[in-house]
Amino acid sequence: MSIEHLVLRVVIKILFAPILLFALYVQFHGDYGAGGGFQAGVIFAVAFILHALIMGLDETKRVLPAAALKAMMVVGFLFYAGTGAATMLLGGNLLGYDAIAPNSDHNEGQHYGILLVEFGVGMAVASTMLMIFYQFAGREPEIRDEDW
Amino acid sequence: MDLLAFAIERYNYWIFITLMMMGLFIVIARGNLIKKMIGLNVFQTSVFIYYISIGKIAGGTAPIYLPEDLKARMAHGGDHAPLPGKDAIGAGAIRVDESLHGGAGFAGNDLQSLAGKAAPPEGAALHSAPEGAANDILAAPPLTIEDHAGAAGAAADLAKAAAEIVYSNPLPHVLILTAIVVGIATTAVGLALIVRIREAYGTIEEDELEAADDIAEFGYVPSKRGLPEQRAGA
Amino acid sequence: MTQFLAQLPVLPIIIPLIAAPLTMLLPARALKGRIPCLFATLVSWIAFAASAAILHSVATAGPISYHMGDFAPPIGIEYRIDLANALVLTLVSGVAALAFPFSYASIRAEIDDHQLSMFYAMALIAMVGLLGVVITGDAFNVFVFVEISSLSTYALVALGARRDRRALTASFNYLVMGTIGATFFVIGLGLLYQATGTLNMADLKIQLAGRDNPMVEAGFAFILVGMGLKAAMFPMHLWMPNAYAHAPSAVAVFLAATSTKVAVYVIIRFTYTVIGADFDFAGAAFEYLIAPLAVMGMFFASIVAIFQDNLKRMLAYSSVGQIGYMLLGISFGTEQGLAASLVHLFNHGLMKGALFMAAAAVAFRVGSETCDGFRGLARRMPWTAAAFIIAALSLVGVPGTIGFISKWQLLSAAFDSGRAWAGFLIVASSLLSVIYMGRVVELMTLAPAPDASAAVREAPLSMLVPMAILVAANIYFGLSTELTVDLAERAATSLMGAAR
Amino acid sequence: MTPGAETAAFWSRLIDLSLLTMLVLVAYTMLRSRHLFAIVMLSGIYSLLSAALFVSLDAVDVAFTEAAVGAGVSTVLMLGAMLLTVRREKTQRLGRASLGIAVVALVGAALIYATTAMPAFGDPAAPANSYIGAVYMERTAAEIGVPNVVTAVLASYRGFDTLGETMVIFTAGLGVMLLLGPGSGRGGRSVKDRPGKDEAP
Repeated sequence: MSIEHLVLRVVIKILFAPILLFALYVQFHGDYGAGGGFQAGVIFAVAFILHALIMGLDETKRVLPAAALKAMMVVGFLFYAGTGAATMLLGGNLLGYDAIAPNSDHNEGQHYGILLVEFGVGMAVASTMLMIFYQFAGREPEIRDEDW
Repeated sequence: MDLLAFAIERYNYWIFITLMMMGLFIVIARGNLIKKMIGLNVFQTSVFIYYISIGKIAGGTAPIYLPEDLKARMAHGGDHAPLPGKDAIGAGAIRVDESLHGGAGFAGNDLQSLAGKAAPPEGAALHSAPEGAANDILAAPPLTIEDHAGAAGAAADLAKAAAEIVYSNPLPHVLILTAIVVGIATTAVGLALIVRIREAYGTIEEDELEAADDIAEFGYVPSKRGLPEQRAGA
Repeated sequence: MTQFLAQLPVLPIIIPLIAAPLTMLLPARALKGRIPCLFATLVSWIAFAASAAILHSVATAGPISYHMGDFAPPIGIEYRIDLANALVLTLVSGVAALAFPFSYASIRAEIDDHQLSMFYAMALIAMVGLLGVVITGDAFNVFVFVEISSLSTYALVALGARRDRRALTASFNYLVMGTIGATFFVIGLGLLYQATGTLNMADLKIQLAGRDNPMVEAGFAFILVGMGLKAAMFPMHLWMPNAYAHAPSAVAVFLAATSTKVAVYVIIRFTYTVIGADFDFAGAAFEYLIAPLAVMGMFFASIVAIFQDNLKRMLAYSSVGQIGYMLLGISFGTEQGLAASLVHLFNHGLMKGALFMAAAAVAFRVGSETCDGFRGLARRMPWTAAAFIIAALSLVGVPGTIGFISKWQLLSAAFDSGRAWAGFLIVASSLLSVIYMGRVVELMTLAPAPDASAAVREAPLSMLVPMAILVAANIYFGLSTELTVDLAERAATSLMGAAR
Repeated sequence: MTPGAETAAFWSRLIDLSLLTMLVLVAYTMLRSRHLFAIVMLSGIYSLLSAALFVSLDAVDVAFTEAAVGAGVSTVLMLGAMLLTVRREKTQRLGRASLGIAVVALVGAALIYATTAMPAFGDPAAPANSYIGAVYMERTAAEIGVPNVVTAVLASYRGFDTLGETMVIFTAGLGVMLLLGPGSGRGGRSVKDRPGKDEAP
């Protein structure tokens, strides 16, 4: 293994956790500042994309297999849609979060609703972006020299 | 210099129109499929710039409440009755009376007064009063926040806090967040298609693709649509 | 139960929306791939039942408004359902309810077994996208659901690549044109939003009243062009014939019967509910721009259809012509014309669905999509041939079929609004459809079957039954016009009433 | 307006203008270049510049997203697709440019026509800024209670749009899986409608 790769590998090992932490911060801080589920999802995916670019796709797939991603895509989306359906079952309209805590003075229902929904978005976006990357990266190139 | 003022007020509209047209030109006039996708991106991004320009308010700040402002607003907002336009939980499907004008059935028109400012001259010119039934609703005494906030003094505080800080319009931002997601989704599917096209045809140049399809359909390439090399040779 | 009924308007959307991702997780290869197909069929039937319930409720008790998140419009997103929505909603979900069981046999032959559950998830998403476009009362929400249906459609069309690589280029062209169309639509919405500050359609109407300015005019033009692209309006139709010809057969059935119709519906909705009749430019645009283009489309596309060898492409060109009829009807600017357009929109969905189903059955059994595959079909696959002939007669406009009803409506609307020329053009272009349909029917009945005829069997029941139901609808609604014509007239009256 | 605010407004307009000018330059270079790698990189720069512009226009959430998506994910995907296809654009046949110019001129003219009626840039009394958008700003504190109004509108007031948006991204993922994933096969079968001269029937 060449020395550049070693440097990159060390760097990604150091950076990986902070990037994920930052993603979590963006995820749960979206109510207060810029950011939210979508941005957090993208950052989360970027951490793993970096991992795959440097450690190789197979290594990343060992950490996060494609089948798991597929399930995460579904679960993430269902978190969102399920929150909407739950508010319907609780007596509100679709996505009427007030039904979650109907007697709250401080919009607790809205807070819970937004939290759940943003979590769903984050999960769905992270897994979908990563899945798209897996599909492109897993495709073997058949490039001809004259195309360079 | 009215004309100059007119131009200065609109320069960024004109610039993003230029950007938009460049993107559209790349999509139509360039034959490489990846370049087409990039042209589409430029086109869409320019539309995003247009939307965000709509929502800009001069001297404004990002639509995130400053902490003290939020505190002031929350202090009066905790235990109020529902604001106009806020349904009771679970109103479900509601019948619309069509004898009323189109959409005049809902409380929409109360909201203009809620926007929290008297209509300035330019605004008034644009908001020429609608005719018919809608007019009556506008003429009716508007519901305002004061009706619900309880104490009049509280409302004054609220108005004061709101007057000090100008926030930009959050709605275009939300719309564009959605549009950005749509854009990346389209890009991903488009690029996946390009990869497949390259595998199937060995090229991603539109001319060569059309030629290959023509051969499949007619058995030859119609002369008018010859490839650049062929035209050069002829 | 009351709670359930109160939530009825959102059920045809939210149930498939939740079911679609779940479909993806179903086992694709167990039980010969039946599980995802059965599940999707069940979901589409539920959506159809909910749509029919909505139609019944709207027809008997008046329009419905449903407030997403308990926020009243224009603050929140609204579902506003009147007769026009409900009619198109029922058409889309009804065709889907037939297309899903129909698809089982042909899709298994046309795509890889591994992809079956993903395919059905995608097909449900395409259905939900179209339903969402139709049902909503919020202008930006239209864009979101247009994109859901478009993205899923691009992928579905591209799946035809297993039979013919041209599906890929067709899908890519569709993607580019579709994205340009959607972006034009967004620009138009932006202009309208900038002029009014609202996105709710009914509220846009109120805010726009009496406010005729360049922003509104340009906004309407962009929306018209954007949706015209999606509807394959005449000079912007180039993506469509290839997309329908190379898509998997079952996908073509669903798309041909619904997708362009939904775009036409959006044009109607924006013309009447948002812009309204009090703007001269909207009337002028239809009179001097849309009407000529519609007529050109009627003739150009029909003539091109005559020379097509691929049957699905011929049917697609025929659709371009039929879209011309609908736009022509709208351009009359009368209640009668609008009602005729709505009737034709509904009826054309039924006949094109049946025709594409017959074509799919032939492709499945004979393995050919060219007209040659239809040689002697009346002896080889009599039921399919009979279905095709009835649907073809309907397309031409023979009395006793729905085609006659809608052409009759269009003709009387044309003559009553003093546009005799339009009436004659409609008749003339119908004659062209006699030529291209007649050619295929002649091949089916008179031409001798090729030698290998012994090997060809009739299509399986899973294909024949949905086909028979659609053909029966072609005749039923041709004889009993209560549902279509009466409802369309009432829908047109309320649309025009709201516009005034 | 106080003198200080006026200076601030002047500088903010100047920043907008220079960013927009750079955007035009980048777009023009992209239009001219045939080197796909350079174009993809430029499109990343284009996204970053527009993100900067969004910050200047007070749209921090949008800027964040545009930077992450436009300059990040989109560039990675473009590079990935390029690795699987080609690096250079070829010259195309003539005639397409004239069609492009015609369409672009028509569309551009329609938009310029529309700008004549547009309210001035940054006008707080413009209909767009004084109606629903202002209502959200006014009510979020009491009704939703989160500081970031964009989040409140995104997840609650217009939460259904965001549900649709999540469906869009899910659809894209599913679409890419169908196109490139297991069972998709390589390319597609080439089928001839009629046997051509250049190959056996």
